[in-house]
Amino acid sequence: MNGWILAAGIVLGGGGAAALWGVTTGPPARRVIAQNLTTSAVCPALLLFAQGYGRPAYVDLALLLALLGPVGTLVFARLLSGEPERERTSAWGLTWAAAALGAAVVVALCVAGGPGRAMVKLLAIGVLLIGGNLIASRALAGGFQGVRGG
Amino acid sequence: MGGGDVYDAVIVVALLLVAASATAAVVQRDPARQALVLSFSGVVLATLFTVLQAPDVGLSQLAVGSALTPLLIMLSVRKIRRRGRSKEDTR
Amino acid sequence: MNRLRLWLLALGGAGLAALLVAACLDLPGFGGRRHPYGDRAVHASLARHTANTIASVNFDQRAYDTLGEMSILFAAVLGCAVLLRQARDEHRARPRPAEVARPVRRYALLALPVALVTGLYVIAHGQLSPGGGFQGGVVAATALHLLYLGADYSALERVRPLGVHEISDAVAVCAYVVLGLASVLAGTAFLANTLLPYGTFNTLSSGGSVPLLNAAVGMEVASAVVVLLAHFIDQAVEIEEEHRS
Amino acid sequence: MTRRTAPRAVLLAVGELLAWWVALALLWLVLISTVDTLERIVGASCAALGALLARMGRRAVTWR
Repeated sequence: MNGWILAAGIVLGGGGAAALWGVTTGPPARRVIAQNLTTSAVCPALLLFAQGYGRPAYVDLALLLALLGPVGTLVFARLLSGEPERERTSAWGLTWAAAALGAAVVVALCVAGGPGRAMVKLLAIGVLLIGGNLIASRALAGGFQGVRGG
Repeated sequence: MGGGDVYDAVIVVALLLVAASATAAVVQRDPARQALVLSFSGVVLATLFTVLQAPDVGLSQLAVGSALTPLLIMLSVRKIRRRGRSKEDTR
Repeated sequence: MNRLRLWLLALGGAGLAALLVAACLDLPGFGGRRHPYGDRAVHASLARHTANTIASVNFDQRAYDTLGEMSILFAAVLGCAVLLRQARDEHRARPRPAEVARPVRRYALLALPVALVTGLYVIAHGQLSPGGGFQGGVVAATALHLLYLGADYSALERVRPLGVHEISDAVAVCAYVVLGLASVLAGTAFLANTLLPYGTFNTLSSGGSVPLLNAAVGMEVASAVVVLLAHFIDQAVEIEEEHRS
Repeated sequence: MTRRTAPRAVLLAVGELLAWWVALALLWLVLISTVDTLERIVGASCAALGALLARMGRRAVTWR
């Protein structure tokens, strides 16, 4: 009974379903927030898979997602800002919850993995993930005032 | 849930998510919102590849689907919207 | 008329479904033990000290197909460049510089070098861990465009000279072909991995010509994506049509 | 002795490049699994490239 794979499945299933519901329904501003939360839900799942399958090479996937996920959200925040209605629904509660999930998973994996370069890599991915998501939600909450020319 | 079932259960979860997000992408008509759903389905597809032990393909999907595809789609949407707006001004 | 098309689609779909079901019935079991191609590919990859079998298949056993893939990307970007060029009745309007929140700009300036180094890491370790020229090239190209997201398009244009990227795109494709010709000159087959020593397993210099081909493809994909995005952003942000009054 | 080639400006520029280079070289060391001389050489050159781009990016954004 591989606990890591089970945890990864729960995080993937729960986070993925919630993000899918968020991306497909509701006002555009909230959809972009759901897209932002997809990164902070799936990246810990990928880290757990890397630990569960016993293949440290899979950590590169989580590294790439932690790096490019927020970039994708910045693309939407920048180029979607042409929407007519401008109410700013910034779900800071959800963002902090997602950041906490990422931090918890990274800490658990560091404890399981033990000290060493792999742990530093995990911490780097954690910093990239949480920092990127906070910046992306900051951008969504009005980071691009009046970007007409682009 | 036996020991080996977890690996299959995770594959089923990933498959369901990919199927649901792909359907949502097809159903969605507005290109800007479709780009959002496409970005989500790209990430979930990369997870499915990882679960099926194909990390190289998953890495390609992540590299292209997370930032490049949304950028291309949104730039095209902006170009069409700008042309539309300039047409209304001149009329 | 629409109804006829729907019927045609239904007919074609039904035929396709029937064939698919028939084909799936005698597929080997999912996750079985017998993989004739897999065993041979892994054996050839390990014989040439390439840790990542996919990289060995991509750049060693089927390097000729990768030459095709690379020229497809090259032709696609060439097509986009021709289609999206500035027409006679269009003029370039310099967009107003955008105001971006300070933390977002700082993040973009911070993530820019990190993403570039990560992209180069993915290219360099193509034959060791998952990754390779294609994936790393896209990451490196996306890194450059953090400047457009973090600041505005004029900042990106200052950092990214378009001519250099077009030339490096062509140079990379030629480098790939020249590497192939090198083995022809040495008397073996085109793109055969017999020239360079295979090095010790699981190190950066292992795999003979695989890392070199990886680097050539990485450079080609990075500059091709930069050129592609340059033409898309030009059209979306700068080029405007003359207003026919 | 224009503003850009004053010794202080050159020192600042070299300092910034060096700081970025050290940070990115450390990042490279963290990313790779086995460390040997060739990895260090490739890592050092990639970190130098990254440092150059970081500086060009900062100057491109702040130059108005």
